[in-house]
Amino acid sequence: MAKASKKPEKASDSLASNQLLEMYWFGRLAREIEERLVILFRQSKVIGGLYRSLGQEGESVGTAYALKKSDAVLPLIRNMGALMTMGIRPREIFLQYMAKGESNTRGRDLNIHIVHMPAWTRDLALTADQGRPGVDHDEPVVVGPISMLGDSIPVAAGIGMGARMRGRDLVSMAWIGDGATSTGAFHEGLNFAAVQKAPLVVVAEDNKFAYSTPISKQMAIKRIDERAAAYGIPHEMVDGNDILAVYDVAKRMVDRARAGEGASLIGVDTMRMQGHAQHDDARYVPKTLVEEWQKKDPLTLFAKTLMDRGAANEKRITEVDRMAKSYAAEEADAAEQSPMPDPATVARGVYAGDDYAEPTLEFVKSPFWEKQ
Amino acid sequence: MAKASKKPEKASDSLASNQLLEMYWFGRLAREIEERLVILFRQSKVIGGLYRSLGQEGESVGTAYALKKSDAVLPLIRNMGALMTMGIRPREIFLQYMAKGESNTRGRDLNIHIVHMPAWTRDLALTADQGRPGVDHDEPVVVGPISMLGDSIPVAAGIGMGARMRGRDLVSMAWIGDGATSTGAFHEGLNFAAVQKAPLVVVAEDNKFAYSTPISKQMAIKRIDERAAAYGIPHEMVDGNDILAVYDVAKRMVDRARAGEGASLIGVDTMRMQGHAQHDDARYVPKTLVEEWQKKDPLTLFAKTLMDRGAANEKRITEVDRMAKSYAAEEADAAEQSPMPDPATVARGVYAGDDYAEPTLEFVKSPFWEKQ
Amino acid sequence: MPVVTYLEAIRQALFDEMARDERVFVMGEDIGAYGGAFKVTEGLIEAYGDKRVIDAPISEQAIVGSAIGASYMGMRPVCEIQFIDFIACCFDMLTNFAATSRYRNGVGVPIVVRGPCGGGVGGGPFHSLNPEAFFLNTPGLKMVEPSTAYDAKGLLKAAIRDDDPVLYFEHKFLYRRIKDEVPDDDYIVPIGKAAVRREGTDLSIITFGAMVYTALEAAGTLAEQGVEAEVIDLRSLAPLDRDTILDSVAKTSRVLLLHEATLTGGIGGELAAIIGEHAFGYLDAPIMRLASLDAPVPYAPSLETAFLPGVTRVVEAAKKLVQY
Amino acid sequence: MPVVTYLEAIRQALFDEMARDERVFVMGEDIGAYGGAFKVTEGLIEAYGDKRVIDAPISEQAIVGSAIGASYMGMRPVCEIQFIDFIACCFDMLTNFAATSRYRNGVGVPIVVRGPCGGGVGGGPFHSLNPEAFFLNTPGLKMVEPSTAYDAKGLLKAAIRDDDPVLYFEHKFLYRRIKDEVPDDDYIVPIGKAAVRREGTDLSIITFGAMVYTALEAAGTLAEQGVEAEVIDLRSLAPLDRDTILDSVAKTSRVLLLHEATLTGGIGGELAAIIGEHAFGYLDAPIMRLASLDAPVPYAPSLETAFLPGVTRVVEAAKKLVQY
Ligand SMILES: Cc1ncc(C[n+]2csc(CCOP(=O)(O)OP(=O)(O)O)c2C)c(N)n1
Ligand SMILES: Cc1ncc(C[n+]2csc(CCOP(=O)(O)OP(=O)(O)O)c2C)c(N)n1
Ligand SMILES: [Mg+2]
Ligand SMILES: [Mg+2]
Repeated sequence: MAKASKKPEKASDSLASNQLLEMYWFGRLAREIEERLVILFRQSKVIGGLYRSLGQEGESVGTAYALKKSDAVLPLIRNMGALMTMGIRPREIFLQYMAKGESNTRGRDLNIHIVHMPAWTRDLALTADQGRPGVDHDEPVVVGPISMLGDSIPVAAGIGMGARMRGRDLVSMAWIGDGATSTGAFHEGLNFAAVQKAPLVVVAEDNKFAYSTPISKQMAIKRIDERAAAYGIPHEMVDGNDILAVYDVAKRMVDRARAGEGASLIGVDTMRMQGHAQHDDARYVPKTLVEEWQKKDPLTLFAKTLMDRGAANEKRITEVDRMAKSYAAEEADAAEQSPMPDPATVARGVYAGDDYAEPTLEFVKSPFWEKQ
Repeated sequence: MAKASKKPEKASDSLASNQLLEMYWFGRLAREIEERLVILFRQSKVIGGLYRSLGQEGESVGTAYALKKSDAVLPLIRNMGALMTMGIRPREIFLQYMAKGESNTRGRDLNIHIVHMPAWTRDLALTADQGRPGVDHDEPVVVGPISMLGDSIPVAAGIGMGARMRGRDLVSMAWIGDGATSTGAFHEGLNFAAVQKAPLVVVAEDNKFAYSTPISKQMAIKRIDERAAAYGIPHEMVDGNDILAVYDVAKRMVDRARAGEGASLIGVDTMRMQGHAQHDDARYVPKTLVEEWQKKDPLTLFAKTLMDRGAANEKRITEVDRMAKSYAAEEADAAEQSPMPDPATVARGVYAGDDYAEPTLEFVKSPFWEKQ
Repeated sequence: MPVVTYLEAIRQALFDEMARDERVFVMGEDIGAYGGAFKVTEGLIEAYGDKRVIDAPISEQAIVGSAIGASYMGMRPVCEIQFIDFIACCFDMLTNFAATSRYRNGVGVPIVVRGPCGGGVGGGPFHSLNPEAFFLNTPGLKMVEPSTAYDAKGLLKAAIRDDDPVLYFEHKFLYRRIKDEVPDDDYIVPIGKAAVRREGTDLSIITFGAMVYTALEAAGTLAEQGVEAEVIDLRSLAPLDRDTILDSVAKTSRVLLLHEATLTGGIGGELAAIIGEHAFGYLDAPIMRLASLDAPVPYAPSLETAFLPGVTRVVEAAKKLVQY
Repeated sequence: MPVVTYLEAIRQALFDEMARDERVFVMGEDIGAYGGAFKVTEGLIEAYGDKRVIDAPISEQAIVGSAIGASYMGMRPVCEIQFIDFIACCFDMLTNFAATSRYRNGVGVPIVVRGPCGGGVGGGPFHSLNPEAFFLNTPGLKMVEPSTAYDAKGLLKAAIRDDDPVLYFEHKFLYRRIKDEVPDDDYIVPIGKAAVRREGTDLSIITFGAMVYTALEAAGTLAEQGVEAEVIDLRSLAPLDRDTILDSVAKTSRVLLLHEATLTGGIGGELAAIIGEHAFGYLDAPIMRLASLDAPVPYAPSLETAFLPGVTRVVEAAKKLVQY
């Protein structure tokens, strides 16, 4: 075989400057939101624990950016970047973390259980005879997760299958930690998705730990993407802190899902840069490992890429950083003003017919967004 | 690399004639027991459904024969051959199928849920300070399964781990159908066994169907042994109807488990030669598939091997067949005489302290058995 | 009106609802070409194709989990659990994901999970379960169990049209033993309404499922001895029909709670609590419970008969009650 | 006697039993070097090594399933479920495999499955559960829930030595809030025995877990108003201590059942049924139940407070009861 004379084309090569900047914005915004949450946490304004995605923002953005805005996502506790990428408004995050009555779960669900169902899903549910709805809605489905790890995978498969049955052009993307791949639900869900050729992309995050448990006590494989070898679906491993590399793999997987070629899994190699949550000092993590990964901060690396590609200069990046910080602060402040849920509503809405409050629907576009 | 000048040594090459004959006996006995069960079933003497292993006797015998008699087995509904190989007395099978009071489950558990715990397991359970028991008991552990498929895998892993903690030389072997590998319990159990390097061998039986569901609707992999690729353990595929080939793979896997090298999985390629159970006419099975596999009957093939290897001539084989048939008949007749369980006992023995009846313990050796 | 079996009535409901609403689809093990272990889905795949009749791997968590996902996309999945005992394998998915979604998110989960329950057919410990009490302490779920063919059809249609997750238990003992008049025309039996199967003045036997027939037989025997038992068929286990229950107690002042699941922790407790709190003034005797013995369901017919609450025990209990 | 926290008492029981019996080992997520999410197993791995303190993958089915297997080999496994809510993920393994083994086979399953239950700490719908009613209808299981440090230690030791599977629920609200005298010497609190926490003559408040303190506080308030409430701490939920319960009812003739799990389908039903059937003649008022509202456990403190049965509601209910 003759050697290939030119490098294979990468999807990321054709990303425009505003798109690159937008990706950076999503990642930076995710980080700034979490920084703000830390402050609120210290002020005891966050209800419950605070789980951060520090150091993992890159993979969240890179994977989600491969989706259309009308696709479905099932994020877990370290996917703030994906939430930003899909257009969740920071205010909703802060409302939710402070268990406010105006949050989409109306203060009922755990802080990180962000949900956002666009109006069209409600239409689907309500109208029996409406025929197939169009596909021109530019609003993603953000499924509210539950704490039981792994359960989101069968649900994600069903989202893909259900959307296909409804004739919608939709890909479903679910993130899952290394630890959560050990659950039975993960296995059953991904196997079923594989057999059904569901339009599903699973992103399995090897961030070296599940709470305190190192990956070596979680699985005897070395590459997390091999979890997918049991299902006969494509799987690839990628450097999770290289946003464009992540995007390239994700784009391939998303495109094939959209083309009806079925489910796949992306293994990302990354690192959880703090403890499991704020209460965890991560004593069990070897110092050298943290130091090694500190050099690979996804946002720092991506800023450099932006400059190398001439998408932004240092000044512009500093500006964006500042924008993100102040946007996060504003949104947090606004959220703080929101009232706590009314105790009188506590037992309402358990069953249909008693839905006293529709969630607020509000997706946002990035300041770098142009019809692409 | 120079080509290997001689064939690799196979464990089966050193099996003595009486051992080969013994293996044949176990397989034939399994079949004859089931033939007898069909008669009893038609006479409405079997309680519930009748699930047969017709055509799969070979893999059951070949795998179980690689164990020591003191090892542990977790058979499912198509492992009559394994039960015979481990020394379960046919009478116990018949007692159980007819839900007799003298069966080891005292008529309480489903007909195919054969259990047999030797006295030493009871000693282990009862005496706190006895120190480590010896390993010279020549009695296997036969774990009574439950119907929920997959659940036996975590239990099998725990058997291996527990025995190791007790300082016992024990390998645990569990059989599982293609369909049952889709369960969450299978995944969780085998993953944990892999991480723990438990002395476990899982035999995954691709018999082409799970009830009516073809394997193509069960999994998107082509080779069932790839289920194990997600766990980082050795796995091999073998022709399940070639008893000695099965034995060879099993011996390797059992030996490495015993040597502390951990869990593994054997995929067997075989065929369920009747419906899921007697009520199922298997209309959904393509005729050609059945015809193809009819030519590969494991017992017929093995009889030929016996003759080729000079372990037996045709006359001897016919004699053994007759022995098996009449032994099965005698044991069935004896079991029929046994009384049904006493209704007065129905609510007893749910908790400790009310164990009104110890199971009867009675392992048997094959007529071809010599201290090997 | 045509007379059909309980099983056929369930099948009709599936056919009808799939015809009525293209969002309805069914999923489960061996439900396609094979028509299901009990043939409840027979013919469905021929009529609606394998996109709406999905043979699933042996993965109860995946079946229910993917149904939840599909329902989020506006579908109306009906999941078959081959034997309801295996619902234990997706207990988490049902109680944690499906049951709480609306409360947490305002996003309903209109799925139905159905399967054969109950004993009396030599099914042994893992093919005879009556699991209602497992789910009774989880707000957000509904549960029904029909005893007649009419109700089997009407309740399944109601369950499919319901906007919340409904567990639909069909008693396998009744599948082919029970036959009654079932309209071809569309109708539903509303969830949450009990039925009075026999009127009486001396005591109320409150029950459901196959035990309705045990109760009716016992009531017949009792009538010969001058005792008039009212028999209430709950049909809906969550929510319970308090009005019908309390009205009956107000009338008879004596209550026998009868269920096939084992006694301790069974649904009888909930009924006893409701009646004890809200009809205390009417009670002339202790509320009695009769149920299967506190043990796994045994396999041998001799044992199972002793295990289940049979007619004789119902008659005895009723007589004790009226003599109190 | 040393005064230790509820949490420390649990830790001591684990240390002691592992020292006492080499067959005891512990298994769970993050229980080794990290010492468990709540630090209950802190120091265990240093003392007993990683062969007896096993960090497991996120696999509740594997944890409980392998514990069953190890118990068959004579071991005495103690499984930690990081939050008891996740016990839903191994519901099948517990109810079908562990609970039935002895009955089916004569082979006992001496395992303990323990974990933090309960609300009041802002844990939301999946970190606040009280799952006792899920398991109450499964013969073969035992269940305990201590309310004091003394009982926490004594019941865990009893559970580990028990020859049957025991679910041990530890209320996370009590972990560091409750302290009392706990002997260093070996002792057990037998499974199946309730405790009278306060004597009274006017009504019996029957409860357990963190609600014992709610009941005691309410009893204090009631006493100021001239109402003497007896407070029964069940401690053992399966089996229930009928004698202590019925003795108290015989004395007070009025019953308030109080639990933290939601009302419908909760353990209060079983208690109401037992009392309603066996102490009917003693009752001067309807048996009342008080419990959390029928909804998932909400996250926001304002909601959770409204959701849980607090002291005010107990006092009100008690007064209604004595005025009946
Ligand atoms: C079924 C289940 N068991 C246990 C837990 C408790 N738990 C919450 S997060 C966590 C660790 C998750 O690790 P991983 O999946 O690797 O994700 P990461 O936190 O590293 O992103 C555990 C054990 C849970 N949420 N669900
Ligand atoms: C968890 C669970 N779901 C469903 C069933 C019902 N069931 C019993 S046997 C069977 C098919 C098993 O197929 P496979 O595992 O391939 O084994 P085979 O019968 O082919 O040997 C099914 C679906 C079950 N026993 N357990
Ligand atoms: Mg991780
Ligand atoms: Mg099979």
